[in-house]
Order: sequence, then structure tokens, then C-alpha cells
Amino acid sequence: MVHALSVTGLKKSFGGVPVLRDMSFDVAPGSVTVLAGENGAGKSTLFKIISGQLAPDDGTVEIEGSRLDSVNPHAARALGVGIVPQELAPYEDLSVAENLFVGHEPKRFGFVLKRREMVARARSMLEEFGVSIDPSRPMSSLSVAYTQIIEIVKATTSGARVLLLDEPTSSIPAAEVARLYAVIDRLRAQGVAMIYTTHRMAEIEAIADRVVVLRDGALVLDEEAGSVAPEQIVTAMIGRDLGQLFPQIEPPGETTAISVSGLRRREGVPTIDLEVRRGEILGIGGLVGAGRSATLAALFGARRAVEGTVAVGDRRLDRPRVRDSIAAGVAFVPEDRKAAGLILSRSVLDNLTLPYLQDHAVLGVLKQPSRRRTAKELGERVRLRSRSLGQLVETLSGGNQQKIVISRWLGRTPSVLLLDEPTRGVDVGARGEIYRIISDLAASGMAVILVSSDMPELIGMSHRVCVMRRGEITGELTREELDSPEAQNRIFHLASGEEAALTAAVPTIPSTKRATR
Amino acid sequence: GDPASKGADGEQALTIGVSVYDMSSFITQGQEGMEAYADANGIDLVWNSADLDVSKQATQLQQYVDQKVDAIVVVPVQADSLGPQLEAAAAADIPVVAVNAALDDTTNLASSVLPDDIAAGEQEMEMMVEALGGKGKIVVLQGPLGQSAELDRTTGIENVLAENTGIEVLAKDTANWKRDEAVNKMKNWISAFGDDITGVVAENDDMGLGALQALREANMDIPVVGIDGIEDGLNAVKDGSFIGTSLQHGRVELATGLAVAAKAAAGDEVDELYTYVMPAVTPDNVDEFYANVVSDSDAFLERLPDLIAANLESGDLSNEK
Amino acid sequence: MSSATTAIGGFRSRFTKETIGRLLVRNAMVIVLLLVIAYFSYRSARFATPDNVVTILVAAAPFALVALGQTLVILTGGIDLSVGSVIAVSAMSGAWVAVNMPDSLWLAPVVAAGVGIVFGLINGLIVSLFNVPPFVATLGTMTAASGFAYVIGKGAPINGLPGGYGAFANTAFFGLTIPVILMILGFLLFWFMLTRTTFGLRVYAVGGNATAASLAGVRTKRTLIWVYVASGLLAGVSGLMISSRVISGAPTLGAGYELDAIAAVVIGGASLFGGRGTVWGTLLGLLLIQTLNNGLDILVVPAYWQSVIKGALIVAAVGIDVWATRRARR
Amino acid sequence: MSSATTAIGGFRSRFTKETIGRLLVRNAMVIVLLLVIAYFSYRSARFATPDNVVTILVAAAPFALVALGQTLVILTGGIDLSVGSVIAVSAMSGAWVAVNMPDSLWLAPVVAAGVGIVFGLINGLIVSLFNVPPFVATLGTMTAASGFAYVIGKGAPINGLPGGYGAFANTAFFGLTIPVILMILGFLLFWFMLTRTTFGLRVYAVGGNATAASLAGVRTKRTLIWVYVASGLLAGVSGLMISSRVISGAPTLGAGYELDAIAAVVIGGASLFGGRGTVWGTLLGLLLIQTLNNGLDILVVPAYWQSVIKGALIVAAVGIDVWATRRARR
Ligand SMILES: Nc1ncnc2c1ncn2[C@@H]1O[C@H](COP(=O)(O)OP(=O)(O)OP(=O)(O)O)[C@@H](O)[C@H]1O
Ligand SMILES: Nc1ncnc2c1ncn2[C@@H]1O[C@H](COP(=O)(O)OP(=O)(O)OP(=O)(O)O)[C@@H](O)[C@H]1O
Ligand SMILES: [Mg+2]
Ligand SMILES: [Mg+2]
Repeated sequence: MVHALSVTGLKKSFGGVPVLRDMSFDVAPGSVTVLAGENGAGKSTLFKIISGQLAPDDGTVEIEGSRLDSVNPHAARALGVGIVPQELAPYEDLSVAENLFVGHEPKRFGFVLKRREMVARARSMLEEFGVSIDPSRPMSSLSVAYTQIIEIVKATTSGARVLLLDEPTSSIPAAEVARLYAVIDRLRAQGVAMIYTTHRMAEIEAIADRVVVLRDGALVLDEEAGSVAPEQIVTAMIGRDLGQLFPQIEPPGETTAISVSGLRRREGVPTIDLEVRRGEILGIGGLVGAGRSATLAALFGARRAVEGTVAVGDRRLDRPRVRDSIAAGVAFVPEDRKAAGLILSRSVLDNLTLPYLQDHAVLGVLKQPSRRRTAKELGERVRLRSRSLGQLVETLSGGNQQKIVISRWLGRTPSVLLLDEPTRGVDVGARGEIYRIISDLAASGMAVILVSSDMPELIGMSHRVCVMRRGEITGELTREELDSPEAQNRIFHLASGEEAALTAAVPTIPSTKRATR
Repeated sequence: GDPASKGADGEQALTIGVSVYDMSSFITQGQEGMEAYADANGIDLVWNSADLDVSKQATQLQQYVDQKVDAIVVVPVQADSLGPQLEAAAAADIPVVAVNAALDDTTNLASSVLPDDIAAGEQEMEMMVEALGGKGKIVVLQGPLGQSAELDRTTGIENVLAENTGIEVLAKDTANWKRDEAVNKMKNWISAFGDDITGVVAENDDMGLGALQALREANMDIPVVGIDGIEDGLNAVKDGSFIGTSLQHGRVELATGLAVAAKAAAGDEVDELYTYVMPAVTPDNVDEFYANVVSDSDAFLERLPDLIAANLESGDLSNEK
Repeated sequence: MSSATTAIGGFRSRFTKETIGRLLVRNAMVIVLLLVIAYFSYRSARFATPDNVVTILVAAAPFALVALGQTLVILTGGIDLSVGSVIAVSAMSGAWVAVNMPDSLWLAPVVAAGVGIVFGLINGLIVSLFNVPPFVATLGTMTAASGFAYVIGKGAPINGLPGGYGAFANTAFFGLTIPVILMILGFLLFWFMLTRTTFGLRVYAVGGNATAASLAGVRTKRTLIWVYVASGLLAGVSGLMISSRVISGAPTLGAGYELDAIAAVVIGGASLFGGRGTVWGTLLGLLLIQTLNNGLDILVVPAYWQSVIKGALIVAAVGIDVWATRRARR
Repeated sequence: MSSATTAIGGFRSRFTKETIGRLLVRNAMVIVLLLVIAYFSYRSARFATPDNVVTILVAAAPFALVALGQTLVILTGGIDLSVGSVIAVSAMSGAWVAVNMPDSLWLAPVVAAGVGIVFGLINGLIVSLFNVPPFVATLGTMTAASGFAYVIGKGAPINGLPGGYGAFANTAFFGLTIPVILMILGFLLFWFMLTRTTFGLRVYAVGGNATAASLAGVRTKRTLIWVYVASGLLAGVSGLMISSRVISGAPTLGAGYELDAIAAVVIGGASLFGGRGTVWGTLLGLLLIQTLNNGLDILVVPAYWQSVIKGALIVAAVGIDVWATRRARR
């Protein structure tokens, strides 16, 4: 039988440091292989080689028997490789429909665009995912979650025979993930070979035919999905037992740390009122497009609200601005690390120390030793895996980049921490660390608002969960309610406004997940 | 003024359109002369600069034709261009006078007032030959390559060199009329040839002055000659740092052009070509030119209109007495 | 019926204050241009005449051609500094052919366009194959092409061109000369290309996100090469038009045109970072610059005050446009 | 002990083929520059003399100052087209003061620098407060400043400056004139600023990702304003130096310097998209351009062939550098 994809003796190192050492494996048509591994294990690097973006130092890639013989995405594409890259790459200034069709546009006479057909087909493609976005909207107006969905739709409809999905669901809520499963099932039936990376254990169980674990650049585990327990996968990935993923969280304090009143992020949307006590972790859930990210951005001032006040401690911020929020002790971890979080062209050191730079300077002159010490500590707290403090952030793996976005705010202790999908792309091992840090911070009196599409995270980490729908808070679950097995269904219900339709398609959280708690 | 006012108040004021290549210092000086002449003779000037773009100059001529001015004075960006535009002007019966650089199509041209740049080049080279006693090694700083003044002045220099084989040209290159470019070019040549250089021939004063600065920085004292007679150039002649220059007096040359255009517009007979021969400026006569150009220029402007009329009579256009 | 009601509502709402306001705000650059035109018309009866409109168009044509090429290049996130020099070297080549082979005058435009294509191709290859940043690549060709322009005439302009050489630019159909017709056709063609063809969409895609485009199967290198070739070709044609208009070839022709062309594109709202911009914007930018040039000349504003005014107005126009676009986005 | 072994191993490995290769490849631009220098030295004994080195430095100084300012601007993802015109208007202002108040000659540098700061401030305000793209904003000030330069002298250069005006540029300490000393100090200061101060890091942050920088609490607008002010100030000083060296003020001084300055920065590896570039790179780019200018003059290559050669060499140098950097990254 011809393998859909076969990789032989692949080697790759960056600046002398090996990332892939002698990798070989085959993928059968019509199967889903989940590729798991720690942050920086080399998953994205492997994908980049298969999709022709990166030259291997040694080894070959064959797609359906034909060898990929040049470093050229176009050549890989011609052989049938499609990819949802980890770092989303939309064409910001084109419309949604155009984004979907670049490269295989409907056309007549070989060069004239059929624009109407493009829009119509785009609409039906989006409907399949249950998202109703106007296909002629500019891409730049979409949130990260929608952008990710568009990338998925783009790749799954491109006619690829080998589909590489690099953490396609890192900021998508479970309801939409369920739609992806349906699409994957259909592609599998059509004989498409898929390789899928994810750090969510639930997804592995839901879709994998086979699980492959990458560690230190080599395959350490390659099993049929049914024959391997999640704990085994985790151990293979991080080389140790995970232990308990979610830490014990202390009860919240009494005083109010932040209160939001009448916050309207733009004309024509409902206002938001919130209150979070010191030491409390407030989770916010919802479907894609519910306005969670947008609300958090307005709350911090990243996007100026049109009305409303935010009170932090004894400071009242009317339509908050970024610098005032920071001065009031609010820290913000944005969802889109590439666009809003990192200075990609700078080093780990610079990125880690940017927010509180003045702490490491006298009269504007940097105190390098103090800066390095702090950066080193911050990196260690989240198990940052970088070659040195001088490594450019753009050459870090996605998960390691995410760790920087979070840890850099820990240089001082802010009084309010706003987290938007904080563990997006972070491996289970490091995630445990981050959860521990968050709960420690909360225990020391910090208020946390946690926007998350990862259901276990939301339920496992929050004192209280608010659910948003269409820009409004539609309900709230207390810790007791969260502990009940009905919690998930209630959240879906509040988020979708429907009773059962969605919940049916949603995978149940595997019991192993809860067991780790 | 708006040319539409022509004839409205009964007085037959002439409207003359002027398109100059750029607002260089030469042109700025010339503008003073033209305005003095225009004021004295009731002429309306419509003045535009082409910013060194032929295409823009063609457009400006077209605009003057659209406006139906009485005559056009053009100081060309580029010699021998603008054929179709001259044709359009001729078709509209508007006389065009080319000043400072030649235009090709003399059939459609009422007249030309041109400096004799070849003679100027010959003149400065002769001064240098004399200063060097017929033997030496020189460097030549040229104007922007391809401009008619550069081409003609270079021709003049070469004419004299052909007769004086004792003089060797070590290097010849452009510094684009500019002092700051010339100073660096000269410094580089000093690096290359050192004391071998015994004279500097600059096709204008600004470049000569730049060369002078470079020579000072290198502690060299050799003869330098320029053309144009700008203020600093005349001063350099005065204090002996230039052996001489040639005066191209913008006020006189451009006002003459205007005078010829006015004559043509009035329907008077004009010559096909008027030549402006640049007088040599030497330490002996520099003071009188200095007065006209710099220290007493207001008085000079006052007598300029009459001077121009007299010069056109006598044919000695560069006379300033 | 609800759909009818909506339609009526929609119709009515077009006349409310708010929607008119929004309309104005969306087209701020058009309004700025109209204001400029209104001012000049008010100040001089000579401005808004058919003759003067033609004059403006004729002056605009050579810039328009290079600005169109530049639009493509800028959409890909590049820049083409070489167009000014390519104008010079094409004009010199065309003129050289006309002087040396006066019997085959038809060769002149072929050679001029060919020279433009060659330099465009060189740019495209350097940028796409050797990954040299476009600024440096085209700065290099700019310098080199300018040198070649002088080499062709051995440092001097080419004079004594046959009168027939003027036919390329000065022949008129229906009152419009060939450069103007080429300009109009160019705008239509480029508008069609950028909005209605796969090539156009791919140009935007390459400029918006080159990696994504190549992952989607777009041949990014090939697209880039075509874009630079188009820019070179248009510069070549523009050079021929300029030298034919004044029947003369000089190595200084076109000097500085690159800046005006880039300015037109950027004033029209394109981003130098690529992926954003329209032919319509370039047209507006071009008209704004050319109208200012013409109007200030007609009002006989002294050259240096013209500079001051033009500089301030360009900034103001774009400032208003930026402000309006932001308002409209809200 | 294991640490000792590593040290020795490390020491030894420095001499292996591979590491030497890597070292060469990392510093490709240095090697290109050294090759150029070697070639000129071989061709002319006059090239590698102390006097000629000083000649190169003196010629480089005014470019160096504007290139430093430009480095800052380009690091923020902007561009400052106005520096050439700001040089002109500062030089004219300084010269005007010197002619009209010959007794307070010290005022000339103050005014020249002040004028530079004012134009820089205008650029900074337009860019940061009104969000006008830097290309357009500085194109506007470029045009306007050039107009003002002519206005100051009523269209003519300012001649007849007092001899003392030459002192600013021509006074030498230890054989180096003031512009050269300013250039050296400027490079040291900017190197320190960009690598060792919070301001420098913030400049990189704003250029690398303005959104992320401002979400991390960087005052992006303020940073931008400072950057443009610095660029304006340096252009002002550069203008004073140029006009003082030749003891004259002309409105054409500095014309085209912006392109050479930007070229130096970009040849040195900075990205016009912002966030990437170093003072060291700018120094290399500047030295490459200036060495070519000087060496080609010394070999008495005709001006137009100089253009051709310079264009080709610049592209080749950057091409090699790009290729080498990519290899090194692997
Ligand atoms: N261009 C580069 N230069 C240097 N190192 C690089 C480069 N690209 C990737 N790396 C390094 O290669 C390693 C593997 O990165 P990769 O992105 O493949 O990890 P990953 O498995 O996808 O991790 P994640 O789960 O975080 O996405 C990382 O240590 C990363 O820092
Ligand atoms: N018509 C519009 N004009 C301008 N911006 C808009 C418009 N509609 C949505 N947005 C912005 O686009 C982004 C997408 O909003 P949306 O509510 O869909 O996403 P979100 O808040 O990221 O959702 P979630 O994180 O809950 O999935 C938000 O930042 C929102 O402010
Ligand atoms: Mg990855
Ligand atoms: Mg979100």
C-alpha cells in the first residue's frame, strides 16, 4: 500500500542544536494521527518541513509516493499537502471570502474571478461550521477565534490529501471544536490523511486513530489510539508524571478588587457589569464570537470603550486607557500573542522585561545584571524552553512564546490579572505550572479574570464562571455548581441559548481528566 | 497678475509668460532684472519654474498657450527640446524667445538670447594656461553631465587644451554645480594625485569655491578659476584665491531676453540670435562688477532698463557701463 | 411585507444626516480634491476650462503610468525606486534608435519598452530569487540604470531626433493624445486586473501575507517577478512618452518621478507594508498632486511658496483621510 | 573537571573549518567591505593612506549624522524623507543668522539645530497624533522645508558669510575636524542608547510591534515624537556642518541626502518594516557607500560608470549578506 505520507530519516537543527533527530514514520490514508509533544519538541518544525517551508538537514518526505524535492510550499501544495499553521496567517486586508479562496479561486477564462460564486460558496462553507459571518467582511475585523476557524475551513476545503493541523483549536470553544470533528470524520472517510497536534487531551481521545509522541526530536511513542492511556501519553511527552493538573484553589477574599460598571465596548452592544474580589478567579465562558475577548480588551483599554467605568482598588477609570490601567495595577495577557503580545524581532530577555522596564534602569540606563536575573527567574517559573535569554522570540516554539506573554507580568505583583486564553498552545506540563502560579497569585490576594475556551481549564480553575452570549452576560455558575457533573451542559446552554442541540455533539470530558484533579 | 485683465483698462499691457528650468541663484538674480525691466515697461509677467523637469516645462508652455499670453520666454531645462510645444505656440501666433540654452526648432522660435558658453570655457582655460605658464597638470570640475552649459564650457576648455599640449588633464568629472559636492570630489582627487595637481578649472564659481576649501584643508595653494561671477566668486577674485572668473550676469541676460520677447510681441523686427559674451573678471576689474552684482545692485537695477535698450542697439549685450 | 419595509427604510435612511455624514467621511479624499478644485476654479477663470483639464491630463499621463506600476509593487509590500532612472534609460534608448535608424522609427517604442522590461525583470529576479529587500534592489538598479542612461549618449543628451519621433506622444484621437489615452486605458486595465482577476487577488495575497499565499499554492516568486516587470514596462513606456512629447532624449528625464509616483500611491491610501491599496486611491492621489501643480502654476504662486503649500496640503489631505477612515470604521 | 574540558574543547573548536566559516558568514558585510578596501588599496597606493582615511571620514560625517537619526526612525517602522530638506533649511537659517548678526556667531548653530528640532517635532506630531503614514508626513515636510529654504534666501544662496562661520566645521582637534568628532561621538552615543537604555529598547519595541508595545505600557506616541525630533536635530546639525565647511548657505544643500542615509541604514541590514537594525549595521552601510565614492574617484572612473558599478556592488553586497544571514540561521 502506498502511504499517504512517509517521512524517512529526517534531521533538522538550528544553529547546531538538533530539533529533529532521525525521524521516520508513515501515515496511512484516511487516518488521523495525533502528534503530541512538549512545547519546543519540534512538531511545528516537522510540519514546516513537510509543507515545504523549511529545508531539512537530511532525510526525505514522500507524499503518496512522490518525493518532495524542493523547499517550496508551492511544490508541497501541488503534491497535495494542506496545512493549518500554528501561527495564524490571514490576509488582514482581504475579505473573508477572498481569504478562503486565494490560490484556488473560482474563475472563468482561466483568469477572471467569479466573485459572486466566491461569496456564495464561502457562505455555505462557513455555515457548515455553524458560524454566520458575512463573507465580504474584512478579515481584520475578526477575532482570533474566528480567524482560526477561517484557517481551518480554508485548509479543509482545499482538496488536500495530506492535511497538517497545527493546534487548530487552541482558541476555539468546544462547541465549534465539535464541528471540526465532524469535518475531520468526513475527510477521513474521503481518504485524507491527517496529522493533528494539540495540547488538549480531550481532543486526542476524541479523534485520534493513532498517537505519536515526539520528545527531544525523536519519536518516543507510536501506538494505536485505543491501546494507550492518556497518562501514558503525558508521561511520554514530558518525561515525568504530571501529577495533579489543577491545584487546590483557596477561597477568595472579601474586599472587591475590581468592579466594572456600564462598560459598553462599542455602539450597539450591551453593557457589562462585573465585580471580582481579591483572591478570586472569575472564569468567563462562551461560544466563539460571544464578545469575551472584546470585553476584556475594552476593560483594559486595549480597545477604548465608548462608555463605562472600571474601579480598581480606590482608582476609578472612566473608559479606561492602557497606561492608566497598568498604573492602577492591572495586567493583561492578550489572546493574540503574535499581534498584540510579543515583539517578535527581539530577544526573550527584552520581551520578558518590557512591561516593568523601569525597575531595571537607573536614569534610563539599563541594569543588565538585574534584568537578566529577573528574566531568568521568570522564564524558569513557566519552564520556558529557550536556548538563551538572547534567543529571538520569533524562533521560539508557539507554546514557549505564550509562556513569555504570561510570565512577563509576574515581575511585579499586579492587583488584577486579565487572562485571555492564557494557556493557548501551552503543553500540559507547563500548563500545570501556570495553573499553580495563577492559584498562588490568587491566594496572595490578586483578582483574576480568566477568559478561556478550554472547558476543563475554565471549570478547574475558577471560583465562579460567567457565561457570555452575544456580548451579554447570560448567567453565572458558582463553585458548587461547577463541581456538579451538569456544569458543562449548563455552560453550553447559557452560551448557545439552546437546550440540547449543541450539547449532543460535544464530546464529554474524559474521566481521566477529572481524575487528575 | 491675471492675464485676463489684458486690454480691460484700455492700456495695452503686455502679458509675457516665463518658464524657467528651476529657481537657481542665477535665475533668481535674473528674475530681479526681468521684474525691473517689466515694471519700467508695463509688462505683466507670469512666472513659473519647471523644477528641472522637461515634461513640466512642456506643460507650462501649454498653459501659456491656453492662456493666450502675448509672448513666452523660456529658459530651457534641456537644450533642443520642446519641438511640439513651440509648434503649438507658433500656431497660436505667440512668439517664443529661448534664453540661456538653445532650442532646436528655430523655425518656430522668434529669437534666442544665448550666452556664449564655449567662449566662457575658452576664456577660463586661457586664464589658467597663462597662470601656469603653459605647463602643468589640472583637474576639471564639470557641470551636470549633458546640460548645455556643461557641454559648451567643456568644449571651450578642450579647444584651448588642444592648442596647449603642455597641460595635462589628470581628472575630469561632474560635481553638479554644487559646492558641497565639489569639496568632496576635490578631496578625493587630492588623495589620488596629491601635489601633482597644479591647477583647478571649475565650470562654475560654486564648484571652484568648493575646490578651494578642499585645497585649504590639504594646505595646497594652486590657481583656481571659475565662471559666473557670483558674490563669493567675485570675493575670491578680489582676495586672490581665484585667478579669475567670467561674469554671467543673470539680471542682464534674462532682462535682455524679456526685452527681445516684448519687441517680438509688439510685432517689431527681432534678430534670430543675440549672443551674450561673458566679460572676463580679473583682479584688475573685479571691483566695478562687484558693485553691479553685489554692493550696489539696487542702483544697477534702476538703470538696467535703459542699459538693456542701449545694449540691444549696440549689440554688446554684456556691457554694464 | 417586511422586506419591502426594510427597503423603504433603507431608502429613506440614505437621506438622514448620519448616512450623508458617513458617505462624506468614507470618501474624504474625494472631498478634499473637490475642495481644492473648487478653490482654484473660484480663484481663476482659467482653471476649470476644457483646455486646462486636458493640460492637467497630459501632464499627469507619464506619472500615471509609473504610479500604476508602483501600485502593484507597493501592494506586494515592495517599492520600486528605479522607475525614474528606467524612464531615462528607456528614453535614451528610444531616442538613440530614432537617431541611428530613422527609417525604422517603429523600433523606438519597441526598444524603449523592451529596456523597461529588462530592468523590471532584473528587479524582480533580485527581489524574488535573492531575497534582497526591494528598497536596496531597486536602489541599485536606479543607480545603475541612471549610469547607463549617460553611457548611451556618452554623457550628452540625444538631439536632432526626426520630427516623426514626436508622433508617439503628440498624435491625438478625439482631442486626447496617446499618453492620455494610455493613461485612461491603464487605469481601466489595472482596476480590472486588481479587482476582477486571479492575478490581482494574488498580488494582494502576496503583499498581505507572503507565507500564507505560498502555502495556499500561489507562486509568490513568479507573482513578484511579474509585478516588477509590469512596473519596468510602464516606466519604459512613460520614458518614451516623455521624450517623444518634447522630441528629445536626455539622461536626466524622469529624475525624481519615483518619489511622485510613490507619493500618489501612498496618498491614495495604500500601505507601504503591502496588501492594502486600490487603483482608485492611486488615481485620487495622482489627481491631487497634478491639480495642485497646475492650479498653483495658474495662480502664479512663486515656486518656493508652491512647495510650502503643496507639502502642507498633502499632509492635511492624508490627515483628514486617515481621520475619516478611522471614524468610518468605528 | 567537566567545565575545564568544555573550555578547552570550546577553544579548540574555534579553529575548525566550520566555525571559521560560520564566523565569516555572520559578518558577511564586513568581509564585503574589506574586499572593497583591499581592491582599492591594490589598485592605488594612494587609497590606504592616513590622509585619505581622514578624507573619507570628513566626507562621511554629514551623512553619518542623518543616517543615525534615520536609523532610529527606521527602527520604529517609519521613514524620514525630510532630512535632506531640513539640512537645507537649517543651513540657510544658520547662514542667515551669520550674515545678519555677524557679532553673535554662536547663535548660528543654535538656530540651525533649533530649526532641525522644530521640523522633527512637526514630523513627530503628524505621525504620532494624526496617524499620517510617515512616508506622507515626511514627504510633506520635505516639500515644505525645501520651500522654506528658498524663502529664507529669497530664492538665492546666502553668500558673503563671515569667515568665522567656517570654524564650526573646520576646527580640528588631534587632526580630526568637529564633524568627524561629532560623527564618532554620535555612533558611540547611539550604540549606547540603542543597546543599553530603556529608550532604545522601547524604540525597538514600538517598531517591532506597536500594539504589543503599547499594551505593555510603552508610551508609543511619545517615543515616536522623540525619534523624529532626534532625526530633525541631527539633520539640523548636519546642515550646519555642511554649510560651515564651505562657508555658504544654499537651498540645494543636502538634496538627496535622505536617500543615501536610508540606503546606509538598509544596506546595514535594517528592515523598513521596523524593529530590526543596528548602529553597527548603519556604520557598515555608510562606510561601504563612502568608500565606494572615494575609491572610484581615486581610480578616476567616469561618473556614469561609477553609478553603474556602485549600483551593482550595493545589490551584490546586500545579496551576499542576505544569503549569508540565511545560511547562518539554519
Ligand atoms: N528559526 C529558528 N531558529 C532557531 N531555533 C528555532 C527556529 N525555529 C524553531 N526553533 C526551535 O526549534 C524548536 C522546536 O520548535 P517547534 O516550533 O517545532 O516546537 P513545537 O513542537 O511546535 O512546540 P509548540 O508546542 O510550543 O508549538 C524550539 O526549541 C525552537 O526554539
Ligand atoms: N462591526 C464591527 N466593527 C468593528 N469591530 C467589530 C465589529 N464587529 C466585531 N468587531 C470586533 O471584532 C472582534 C470580534 O468580536 P467577537 O465578539 O466576534 O470576538 P471575541 O470577543 O474575540 O469573541 P470570543 O473571544 O468570545 O470568541 C472584536 O474585537 C470586536 O470588537
Ligand atoms: Mg508548534
Ligand atoms: Mg476570544
